[in-house]
Amino acid sequence: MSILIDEATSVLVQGITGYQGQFHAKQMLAYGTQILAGVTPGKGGQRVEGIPVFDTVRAAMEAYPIDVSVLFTPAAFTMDAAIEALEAGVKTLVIITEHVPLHDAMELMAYAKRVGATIVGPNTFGLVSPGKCKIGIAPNAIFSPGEVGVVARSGTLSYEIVGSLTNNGIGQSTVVGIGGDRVIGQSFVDVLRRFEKDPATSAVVLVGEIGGSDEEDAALYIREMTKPVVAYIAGKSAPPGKRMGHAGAIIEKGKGTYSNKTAALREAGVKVVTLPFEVATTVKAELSMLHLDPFYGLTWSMKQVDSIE
Amino acid sequence: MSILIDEATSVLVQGITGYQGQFHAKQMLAYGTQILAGVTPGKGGQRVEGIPVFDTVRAAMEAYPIDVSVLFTPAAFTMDAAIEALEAGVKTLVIITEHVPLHDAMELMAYAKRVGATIVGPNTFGLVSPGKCKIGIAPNAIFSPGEVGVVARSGTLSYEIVGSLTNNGIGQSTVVGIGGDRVIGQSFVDVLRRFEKDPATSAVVLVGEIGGSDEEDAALYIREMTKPVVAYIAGKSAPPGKRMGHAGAIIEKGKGTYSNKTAALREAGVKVVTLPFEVATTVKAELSMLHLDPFYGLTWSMKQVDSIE
Amino acid sequence: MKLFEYMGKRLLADFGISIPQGTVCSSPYEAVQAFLRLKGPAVIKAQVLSGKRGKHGGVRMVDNEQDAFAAAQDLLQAKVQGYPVEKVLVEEKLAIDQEVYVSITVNRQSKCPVLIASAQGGMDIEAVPMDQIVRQNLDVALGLPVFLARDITRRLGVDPSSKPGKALAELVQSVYRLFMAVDAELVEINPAAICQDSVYAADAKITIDDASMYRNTYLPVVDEKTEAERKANQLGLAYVDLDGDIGVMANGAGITMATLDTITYLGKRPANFLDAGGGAGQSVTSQGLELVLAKKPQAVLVNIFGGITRCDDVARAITKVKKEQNSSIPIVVRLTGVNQDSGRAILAEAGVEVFDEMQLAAQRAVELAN
Amino acid sequence: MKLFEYMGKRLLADFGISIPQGTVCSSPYEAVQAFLRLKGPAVIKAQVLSGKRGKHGGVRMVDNEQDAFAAAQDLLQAKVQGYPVEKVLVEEKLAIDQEVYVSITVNRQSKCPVLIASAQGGMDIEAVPMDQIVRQNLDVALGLPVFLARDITRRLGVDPSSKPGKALAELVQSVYRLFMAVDAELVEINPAAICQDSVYAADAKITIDDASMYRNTYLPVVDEKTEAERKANQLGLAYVDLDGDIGVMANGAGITMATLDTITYLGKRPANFLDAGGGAGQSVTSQGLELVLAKKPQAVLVNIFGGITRCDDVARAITKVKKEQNSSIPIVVRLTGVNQDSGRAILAEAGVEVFDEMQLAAQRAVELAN
Repeated sequence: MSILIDEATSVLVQGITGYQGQFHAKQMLAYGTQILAGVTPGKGGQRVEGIPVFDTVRAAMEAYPIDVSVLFTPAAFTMDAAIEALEAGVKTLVIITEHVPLHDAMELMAYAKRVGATIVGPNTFGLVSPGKCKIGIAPNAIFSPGEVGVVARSGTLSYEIVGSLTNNGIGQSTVVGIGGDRVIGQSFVDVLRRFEKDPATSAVVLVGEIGGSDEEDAALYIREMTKPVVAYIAGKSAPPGKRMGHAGAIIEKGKGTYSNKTAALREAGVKVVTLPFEVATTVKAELSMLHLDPFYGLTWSMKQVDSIE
Repeated sequence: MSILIDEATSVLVQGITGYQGQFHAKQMLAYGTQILAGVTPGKGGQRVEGIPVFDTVRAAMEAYPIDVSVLFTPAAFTMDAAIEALEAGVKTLVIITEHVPLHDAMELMAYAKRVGATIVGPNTFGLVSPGKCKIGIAPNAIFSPGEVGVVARSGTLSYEIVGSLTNNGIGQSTVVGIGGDRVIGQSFVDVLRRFEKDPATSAVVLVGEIGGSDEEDAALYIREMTKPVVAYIAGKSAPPGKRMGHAGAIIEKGKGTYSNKTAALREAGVKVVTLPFEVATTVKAELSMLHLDPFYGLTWSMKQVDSIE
Repeated sequence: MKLFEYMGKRLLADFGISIPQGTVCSSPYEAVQAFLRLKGPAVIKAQVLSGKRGKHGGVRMVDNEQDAFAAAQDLLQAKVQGYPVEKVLVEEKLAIDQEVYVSITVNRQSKCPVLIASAQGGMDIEAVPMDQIVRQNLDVALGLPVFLARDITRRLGVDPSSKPGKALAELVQSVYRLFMAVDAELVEINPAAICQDSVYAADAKITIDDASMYRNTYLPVVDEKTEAERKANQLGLAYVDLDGDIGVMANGAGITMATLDTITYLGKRPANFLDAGGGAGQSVTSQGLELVLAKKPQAVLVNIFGGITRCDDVARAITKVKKEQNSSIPIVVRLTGVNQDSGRAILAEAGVEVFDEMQLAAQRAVELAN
Repeated sequence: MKLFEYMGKRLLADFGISIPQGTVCSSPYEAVQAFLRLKGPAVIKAQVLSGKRGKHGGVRMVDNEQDAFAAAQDLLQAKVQGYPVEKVLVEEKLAIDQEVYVSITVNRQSKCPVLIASAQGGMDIEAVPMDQIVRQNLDVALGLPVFLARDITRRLGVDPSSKPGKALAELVQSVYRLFMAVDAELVEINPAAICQDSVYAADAKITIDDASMYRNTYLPVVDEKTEAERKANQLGLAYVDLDGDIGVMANGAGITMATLDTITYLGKRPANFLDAGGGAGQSVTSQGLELVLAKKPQAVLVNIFGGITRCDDVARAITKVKKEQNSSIPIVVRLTGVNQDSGRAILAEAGVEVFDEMQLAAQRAVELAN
């Protein structure tokens, strides 16, 4: 198993005729993702990599059953495209687009909550259930199937860490990029809850960043988790008060700092490592502890019953 | 039993310190309604007819359990007062206020739907479960407890008909004024559904008006109903295209006409009478038919199971 | 409140919708000046609030100075469906490729704004078959997003990626913004005229919710009421002029209509209709009754079921008017409810017939009117 | 984008919020004229984007012409927290009864606007105890209704039925409208000054979401970037000037930060930070590298994990810059991902050290910087 997406997930690509849309549709197909349709207004009837393109999400939904729509739309039109997908009944959106206006993101999340939809992103690399389905822009080669869930804010850093897990023989159940923006659909906690419930996930890697309080919130939830969590927080040596590339990385007072985040996580029993390449060895140690425990599977599934919402 | 309100219903009066609010709070208390609190911004700490007044609905809710709030607020502030009540967690609102802007009503109904609240009105005389609870501005004396449900658009005409039912020895389970405005919370159909499910209601009187299509919608639902319905539609002789006092009575093409409404109702098996004072005799005839039927209670309760949503 | 076409078009223009070049004129001379400024064929349109103006000769095509003068003069002396024409709109004649119908109004059932549109514009929307009408409920929390405007455009048979399609989608969004901004009951553009790459509002019908006027104070005020209706409105009452025999005053729209129904059933026709609403006091009630009497009906039926309204107030108002006017028109009163005993006593003393039951009072009024 | 106080106040005034009478001035002479127009004591405030201006001498009280000139001259030559003062705002000195703090910003956790207010205004909001801070999440579908504005006013200890209470409740609603209208990240009024029956925005901090600037074109543009940051921005890259030894270029904010962390861990300090983002082509990459080199660091570490970015493009960009600049600054490259083999071949041919693992590359860069 895995979380959010698997081999049965059928995918729509919004903005499929754009440069990014085309390129990544091809990459996703190569990974084995079931892309059934694409949408670009005014380009209905075309094909991209053999995928039929529709003018509207509704038209695509009438032709194909769609589980997830992934958006490669221009920032200014992304809210509209997302609302269109939700209105048409898509229940999960993965918004790759960066620079989506903050107010659009707020309105979108409020609307998604109303209709009970799940949004990953915006400004995310997407998510991957290795060997089953990849949605987004992560490089195909770095993933391997396994028992470690990965949840991360930023893209390239996640590739680094996932690549190093794979190179160390540690496979992943699902890798989720929650996105680098201030207002995002799935928080660390949302994804951790899913990993906690997922029988195929034994341990979790959390890749955080300075800024915001999402890591602190995660620490609170992790106290209740039964599965081990290993974390790396980027930005220990970032200068205070400067913007570091994307908006999520503004250093804030109190909660946003490196020391606050790592302290909160450590208090929650998380193994916090100092450098990215320490993640793989630490996870390896955690996993070997788990698998030495003769009651591991049993204990875990008993505990799990309590932790399911 | 009864619908929407009964002897256990606890009531809040918004706008209690105004002329109408004070007068009708007194009348409702005299009827036996459990008015626990009132709200007028800036008048917190006062008492009206012994009822404690609060500045905010939240403060009132913290002091008392409130089931229903009835609004005697100025039209321009009614949406705000209604949203305040919904936000504070009141689940049923009765909006007496007339001249509430149409767009306010639309926004309010959209919000009420989101939070799962019930709104009666605006521009209603309220509702009465005789002998148990009266909410609104109907005269106390005209009601008597019984088995006939009444649902009506306009106030005085309903008093006329209810008074004539009472004078003819026919009591009422609940009398509901849905309100004369174009956008209202409870439609005829909404109230008819409740009467259909209410074991204490044997027959229903529907008092309609020309304009709109609420009576036609009701006719569609009545086809599924097991209980007899008697209807009077006001406005047979109203001149076309003129406004008759309140906005709900604009004569519209097709559906809004007297002949269309009465035809639709008759096709659905409704006994449609021509003049208001014919309602009581027709209801009497229907009730005596019901009670002569030896299988009445049985048949009805068997049918009811199917009709519950 | 309905707005005249020229007022509606100004609002449309404020919200970014293209309108034909034109001038509103009150005299034939102004109309000629306006025509000459257009430098081409023009349309002169009577500014009246009723619909179906075209079918009633309210729209004229002109292509020279003389015709413009004559058409304007003619229209400004005419009545269209009973309404006198006080202004005409002199507009450029558009070179129209296609006419569509676009409107937003309130869907009472769904409790939300509804867009109604059709590729068959310019004609009576009620005559268009239902399957050729686009109906789209709108969510006030969501507005009218671009994708929906494009979809509506597509359903109207216009490619939303074409230039006129983009213009039409923008018009649809602007109509929604206007509808929301001015508390409209109706914004109707019939036709929206597609002219090459642009879309123009070639006509405009806008109705504003009267209950919202307190917060739309910047809008022009259009008064379409008769003198009596206006007086009644100032009193907070609703009055409608009819052309029958018996004047009717009651409290509540429903019961007033039921009273008309009863009179009609009994073979007479109502002369007018005064809804005194709930809670009218003595002074307002007597002024209302004066309005009803002013029509010189053969009899007057006052039907009061007192709830908020107090019966003694009503009785005092009636006797006061009867005394002051010393009119020979018989007044029959049905009076029941709060303070009914003292009210009936007051009327009995003044020699006014009073009944408990509505149908009896109606029968008596009909008898007296014969 | 942060707005200067005087710009923020203009926006507040556009949304109906009272602001003190005042003039923004670029010279001491203008400041004196502005002072004289006020006909009373004035406050002269340095217009800078940093906070805590008061504590750093950026605010002066003056009550005569000479002091006004001196204060303005002094401020216009000063730097406040490193920012040169280009303008001062000369304002009437308010007779303040109470200072409150009012702001709206974005609640990341709840994904909605949040109002933060305190009866203790005028000071550093971070120093106010949590139990004296009013926090209210706002529902974008609902806005900030009157009852909520009144409630917030009450929670600030001001009677919402009093005149200043009504003014404060209106201010709160106006702040929300402004926040929504201009795509703000932050609208902060500290203090909102209660002066008898009115409430004035005595200061204004407004930050606009950069991603929304395409639709807020009517707003003034404030550029708070250094020359290098501006150049990087024009290239679509993010650059931050630091003051260490090793220049860093990587693709992605997270990995760039991780690269800094690694260098710091290994005992060196980063000289700057260039986030080349995803998908930068050869030309942009080479211009980015030039920015990193311009700081003359002891070594440069380029850390590329190619996903959208193609390794051969990066390699070509590096060799091009190396050839053109003929610089002696050693460049160490970590290159992995799409087209890594051809990329590494290109670098090897040009004599650039290239690694597969990030930590090895970082170690080598640290060695070379010694």
